[in-house]
Amino acid sequence: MKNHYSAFAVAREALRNHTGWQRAWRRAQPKARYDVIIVGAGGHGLATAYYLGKRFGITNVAVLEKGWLGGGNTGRNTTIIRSNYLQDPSAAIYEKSRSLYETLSQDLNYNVMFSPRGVMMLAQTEHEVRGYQRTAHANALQGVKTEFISPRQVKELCPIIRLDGPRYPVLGALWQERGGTARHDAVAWGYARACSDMGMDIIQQCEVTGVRSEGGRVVGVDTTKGAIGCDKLGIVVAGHSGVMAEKAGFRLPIESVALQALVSEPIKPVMDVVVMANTVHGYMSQSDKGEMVIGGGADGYNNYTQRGSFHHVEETVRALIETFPMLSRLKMLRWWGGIVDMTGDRSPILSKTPLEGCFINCGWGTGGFKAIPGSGWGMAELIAKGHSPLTDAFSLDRFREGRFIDESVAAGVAH
Amino acid sequence: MSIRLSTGGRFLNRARPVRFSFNGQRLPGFLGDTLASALLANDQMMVGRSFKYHRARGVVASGSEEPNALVNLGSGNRHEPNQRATTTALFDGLEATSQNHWPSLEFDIGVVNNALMRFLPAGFYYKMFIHPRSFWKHIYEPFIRQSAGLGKAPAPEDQDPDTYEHFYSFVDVLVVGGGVAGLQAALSAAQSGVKVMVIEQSAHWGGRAPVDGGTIDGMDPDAWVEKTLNTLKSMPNVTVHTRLMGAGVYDHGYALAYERLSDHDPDKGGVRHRLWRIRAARIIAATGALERPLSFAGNDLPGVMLASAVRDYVVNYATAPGQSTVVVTNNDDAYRTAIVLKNAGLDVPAIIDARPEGGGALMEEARGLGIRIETGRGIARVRGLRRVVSVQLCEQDGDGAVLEDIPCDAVAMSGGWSPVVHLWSHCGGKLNWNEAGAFFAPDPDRAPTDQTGAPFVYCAGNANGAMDLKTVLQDAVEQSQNVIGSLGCESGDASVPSVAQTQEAPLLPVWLMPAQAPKALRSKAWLDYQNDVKVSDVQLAAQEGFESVEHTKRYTTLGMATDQGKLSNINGLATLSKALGEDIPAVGTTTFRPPYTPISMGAIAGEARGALFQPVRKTPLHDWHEAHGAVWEPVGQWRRPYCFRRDGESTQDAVNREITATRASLGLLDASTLGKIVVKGPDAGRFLDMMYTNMMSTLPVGKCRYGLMCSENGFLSDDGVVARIDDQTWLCHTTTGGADRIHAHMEEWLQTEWWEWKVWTANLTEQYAQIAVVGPQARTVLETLGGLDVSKEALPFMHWVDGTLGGLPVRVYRISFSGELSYEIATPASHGRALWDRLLEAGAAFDATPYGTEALHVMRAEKGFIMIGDETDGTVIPQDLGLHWAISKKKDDFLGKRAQQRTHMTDPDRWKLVGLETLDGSVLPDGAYAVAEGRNANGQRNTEGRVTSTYHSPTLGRGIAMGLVHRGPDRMGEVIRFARDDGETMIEARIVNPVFFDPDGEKQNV
Amino acid sequence: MSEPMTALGGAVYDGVVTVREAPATGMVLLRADLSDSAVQEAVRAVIGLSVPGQRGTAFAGSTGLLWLSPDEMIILGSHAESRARVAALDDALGSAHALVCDVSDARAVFTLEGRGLREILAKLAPVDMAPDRFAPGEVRRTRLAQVAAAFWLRDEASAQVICFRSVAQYVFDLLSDAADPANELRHFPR
Amino acid sequence: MLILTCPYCGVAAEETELAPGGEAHLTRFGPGSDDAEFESYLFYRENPKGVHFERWRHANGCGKWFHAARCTNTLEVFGTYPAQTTEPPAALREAISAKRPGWSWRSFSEET
Repeated sequence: MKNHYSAFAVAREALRNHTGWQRAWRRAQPKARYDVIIVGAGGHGLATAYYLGKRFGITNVAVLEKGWLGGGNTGRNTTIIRSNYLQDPSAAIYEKSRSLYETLSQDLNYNVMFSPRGVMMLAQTEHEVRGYQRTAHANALQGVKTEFISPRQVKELCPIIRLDGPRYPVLGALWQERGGTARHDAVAWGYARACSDMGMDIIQQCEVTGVRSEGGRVVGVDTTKGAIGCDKLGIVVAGHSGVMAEKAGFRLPIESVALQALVSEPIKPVMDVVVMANTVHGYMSQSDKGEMVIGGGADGYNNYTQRGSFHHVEETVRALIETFPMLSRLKMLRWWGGIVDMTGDRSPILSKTPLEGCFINCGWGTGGFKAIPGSGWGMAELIAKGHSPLTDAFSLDRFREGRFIDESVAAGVAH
Repeated sequence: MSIRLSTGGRFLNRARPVRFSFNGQRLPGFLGDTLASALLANDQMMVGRSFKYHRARGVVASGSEEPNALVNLGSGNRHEPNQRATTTALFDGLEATSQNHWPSLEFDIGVVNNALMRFLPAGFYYKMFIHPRSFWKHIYEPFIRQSAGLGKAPAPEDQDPDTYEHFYSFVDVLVVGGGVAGLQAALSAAQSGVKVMVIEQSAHWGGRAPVDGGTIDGMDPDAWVEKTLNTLKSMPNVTVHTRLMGAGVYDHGYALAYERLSDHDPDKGGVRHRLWRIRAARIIAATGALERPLSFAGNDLPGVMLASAVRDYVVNYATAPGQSTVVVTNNDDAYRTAIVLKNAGLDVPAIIDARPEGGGALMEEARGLGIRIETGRGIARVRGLRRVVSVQLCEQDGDGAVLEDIPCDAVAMSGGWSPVVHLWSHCGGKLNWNEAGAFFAPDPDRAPTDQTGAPFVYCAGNANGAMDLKTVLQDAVEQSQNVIGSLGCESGDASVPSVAQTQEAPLLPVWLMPAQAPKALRSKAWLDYQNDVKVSDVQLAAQEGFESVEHTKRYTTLGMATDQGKLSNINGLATLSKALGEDIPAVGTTTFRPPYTPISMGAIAGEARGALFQPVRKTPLHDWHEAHGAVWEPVGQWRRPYCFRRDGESTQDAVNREITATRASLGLLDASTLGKIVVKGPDAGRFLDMMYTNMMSTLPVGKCRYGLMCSENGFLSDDGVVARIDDQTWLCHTTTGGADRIHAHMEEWLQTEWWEWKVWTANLTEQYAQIAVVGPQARTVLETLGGLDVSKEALPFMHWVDGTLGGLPVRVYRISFSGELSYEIATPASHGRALWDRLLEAGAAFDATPYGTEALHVMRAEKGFIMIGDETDGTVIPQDLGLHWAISKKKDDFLGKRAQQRTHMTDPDRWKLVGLETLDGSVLPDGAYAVAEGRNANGQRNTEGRVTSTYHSPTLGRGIAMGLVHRGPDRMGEVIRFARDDGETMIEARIVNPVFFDPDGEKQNV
Repeated sequence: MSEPMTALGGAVYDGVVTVREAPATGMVLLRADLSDSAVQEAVRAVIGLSVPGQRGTAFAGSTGLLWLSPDEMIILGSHAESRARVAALDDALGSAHALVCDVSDARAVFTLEGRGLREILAKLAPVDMAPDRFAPGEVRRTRLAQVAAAFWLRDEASAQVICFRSVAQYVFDLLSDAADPANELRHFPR
Repeated sequence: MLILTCPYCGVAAEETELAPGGEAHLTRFGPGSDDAEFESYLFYRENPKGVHFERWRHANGCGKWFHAARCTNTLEVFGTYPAQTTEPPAALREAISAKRPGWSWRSFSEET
């Protein structure tokens, strides 16, 4: 039995030099077959496995990871959590996700440091004002608690903002009080620990090299650790979905591009909210370590290098300095890139596939972290029951029918 | 105690004493000092507090790898946190304060964390603070954030008074690093004639060589460096720069370099930092190596420093960190420090060498100076509270049993050297583990490659794993020759300078001291000084299954401090690999991310601040608007007047006045921002029939037609009036935002799909100023200007004519977006202001009233005209807006036609455009949704429509709105309910015809 | 007829170089296949200059040709004559597939005078301004900071920069800022 | 930060002068095409980890659209060529075969 985590446990272990701590997740070797195999031990994959066990009692599950768990975009994003989306299907899955984050630390007995410090999206043009007022109206009917606030309220919530920028004065903001951030690695580690505890196998350094099917139905996968059989297969490999889909014999309407982020050197707390400024394409929050965590732009061309182009960083930084003048004398500590899947309408795909028994979860673009619990919740239901109200609208066939879920209509980016 | 020596100091200008302050205390120093050397010279051993346990921290290094000596620099709007004292040049009046403590550096409450250290191991916060739920956000997190965070933020209201700029540079070979390797590499490369740029991050050339001794071509290194530098400076194909750091390497030979022009002299004037964007065919990274600490208990006490740093402070800054310094090492190089100290008249109680047989010639030299040498020994622990008191000697192979207590006030440690491979790694270069030297070095077979697939980064000297002077210079020449060869140039002089140096005995990898150190010692042996990561933390991570180096790094925060693990990465990696029982290369290394050391955000933004943040696009009438109370609205990068406020007027008053005046008599609108694209050619008609949903090829010369453009995905993307100029020429008006987008869209289709078609386009948007003359008196005022017959007969509705008005060349379009009698007059931009002035003059009699975008919007809404961006949002097709009349049935193809045939687009249940009238006459809230019965499968309220435009109409004295409603046109007269943003309060509105005003168009057709 | 107004009324900044907004300049845009001999003939006949090659320019007094792309060229001349020039070119081009427009008012023109002009441009444009890489006679379309622009050197001490009229102030401010004597690099040999 | 040479004006343009335009050599499907063809034309893009053919516009330059053959995994550029063509030039395909034996993209491959 694994350790139960608590202040008491830490104190107890301290007294015996922490010799009693066990592995957070078992070291596992693949079995011959599983009921469900999830490819990809990122947040979405692990959450899917977790809710398969928690909600549907399916625990004969393996999560296969080519590298190390949580090593993809889960560990590379800017950890923003919000659900103030315009379209009903988006609001539904992101709000489900946000509400699961509220109690995730307790559910997993692992402190994921969900910090509902509030997220504000600045309106800096008349068009944005109208867009966010529309979103606020939509959210009210979707059960998502948001409000459109005045510049004065913006300044009270975030004193370091400059309201009267020469170009884009702050005209108001869409405010979600219960949005915030969480510790990204902890989300992956917490789910992994809980999955392992349910008897699931998390197998790292295990790359899937092929998908086995018989009569149009998936029967297993080939991996660098041998062939493994399964009844159902879930592909959850952001950044490499296209490559995996090809192995499974179907195509996806996605392209992979590099998205960048950066952090400043740590400073004492100056900002207790998350601010997104879509007109100038910048967003920022302050981590518990004190770093200003900044999201940059995505390249417009296909790229698998995890290295973006510098000019996106430049554009983001100059925009943020205009909104937060104090940034000018801070120093950038580190910047990095991740590979994200972009779909035709910039909304995700959670869907059955042409291969029976094979399900796909991809296309989260720049906004995947916030959706991890909700995505896992819905994906698990989709795999277990064949459909889920949370995922139905995100099916693959929407592109053929022209039934898009377009979030850009209210305001720019979808981080 | 640490002191300033009376003689020596390569960098000091003793003729230039300066005063500076640290935590309010005024202290002396010299020009040439760094803040770190000056603090040490004033016996300021403790300079800060660590991140997690708030332990006392002193200077440990002498360069950019320094993890401890970070200070708040400057004050007021020039305040800057986290400045590295070791790379901060001293200047007169410098103000610094230490960081991360309260209330003071000496007495810091946060130090309780230190007492609780055993309760706060790696990752403790993942295991605690879970209950009660609300406590994380409100109690635990604020405490953790407050105790973390290092430096003090600049004041929020302060604008940075300094300026920054960028510079583009293109070279054949960029040499990063001005040590002997870099200089030699540059010299051999330059002799082949290629363009070479040499950049050095510090203010001094030569790197370590002048401190470490030996001779080059019979000269001491200083002399050789000066000679070589002079040669380089004399070559026309070479530029050399100091205070310019290679920050990052990107794809296709792009390098970022960070120049600090005035940090060392704030009153110098000019830009503070300059960011260089360098395109280099090849990059030679001669970035040297960094010394590693040794992991023994108490190695984080102030006074415990890198051996090379101690040497630097004595030789370069005539500053002795201690009177009595114990040297501890696993290699020969540290002996140089002992020798330097001894020769400077300082005491060296012992050299503790972990190697059973000790070292070579350098050891003999030290012994010759009478220094006690203990081989096969180590340090069990360093004693002292805030500074070193003594070290406890033990067997390196033992468990730390103390053999002897050796009093001293400083410890110089050396665990060997690691090449600086950051620039090599930034763009994908891979590394090999070097057993003999115990370090990672570049793997030439897995180099970063450029756009041609060729390797473009080469490392030379220490950075390439060449660790002694002789091989450094050999490697520099060799790599330089490789670079020249790869560029296909004649290699010049390949001779290597002759070197005399002392031979060194091999190093012995030592990752823990003593080797069998028990937990009590391991939990006091620091790996990461700033983030407080200890050997025991990494071992705990391994025990808990964090086996990947990335996992361990993130779980323990090893190497994630502001030094990015320059001192801790290899030691941490080795500790992890031992804990896992695997080889170091098997465990791997973490990726290096740019920048090499932190660079200012100001430098990244460059000139783009204030007025230059973004371009503001101005029409030829901008200045007039500015002078007449324009309330600006940003539309893209344009500024358009939202309205013109007169004294005492509210914005709403002004809008109402402008509308009323226009409808009553005469209004003037600056429409210059509207896109104007000319399309000409034998295939132009055919082309426009593809671009627009309606038929443009049949438009008669002299006439205008309103047209719609859709994306290939079917959605309405732009609209505007098209005029047929002549047989082969059309002029297409677009929305303000559409001009550049639509022109690019047209060119895209012409160039990439229909390149056989004979069509030319030109974007003439800025050639013309365009003014809308609107209202019952519009015709009269034009007649007053004279020169053109604008009568109903001569210029009917939806026609255009060329001519002159008031002597100005014009093209007049009789079109209306307001429902009034209206003319849009285009004149060359250089005459725009003149035309505007004449219209105002002639219109004075009719109360000519300039109006802005809001009046424009209200008037078009009163007429039920749609507005791109209001009625459309990228998800709306023309059919939704009842614009079937503008969609040709005759054409078998146009962009978007196929898309509009998809099932969801033809679905009769789509929301469609209608007018909306609140029952109480109030104005519907912008963006409100109409609520239907019930909830969907996700528990969300069902909706049946939404408001797209909503205004108060001064003309009708009530609220009017347009909206998209489920089967709207079939439900005329029906009352539906819109929710306010509380989701509960409802507003009732009747579905009506969207044309609220003058439905028969009597006003515009006069 | 009124006097044509330029965007900035002839603004001037004296720094490392002198930045000056040029008086109203005539510009005629020609879109046609520049390799078509009929087109080349028409241009030679009306303008008296041969169509320059890729990124080339041709000048005779105040008249000049700027190669902008294989099917796009700008003809510089006096502002007053540009409309007449459009008509003349249209005639000369006859049935050739071409578009000729007066764009004299669509752009702003700046001159840079002084030996430091290469480094001024190198601060704003991603272009190798080294003398052996960019010589007088070549016209370069690129961006200056955040806007599209084009420039060419008349000689080592004078350059001309054109940009769209609406961003004239921005470009003037950029050039002036870059020409601040306090920020001189002397990067290029003079 | 890519550099691509514009085949029209000959400038080795850095990325900030260029605008990316997605997959090259698409066949347009208009009215008359079936749902699958049209969906594929609009949304199903090649997304290879390796050799890719794509469109770029020299936006801050001569304004011309051109094509580039590029490796999405190393960012190596095999060549650029004018947009007025429906398939990659044979010479370029051979050059790619020399550097990436066994490459394939849509119907094109080392053999073709």
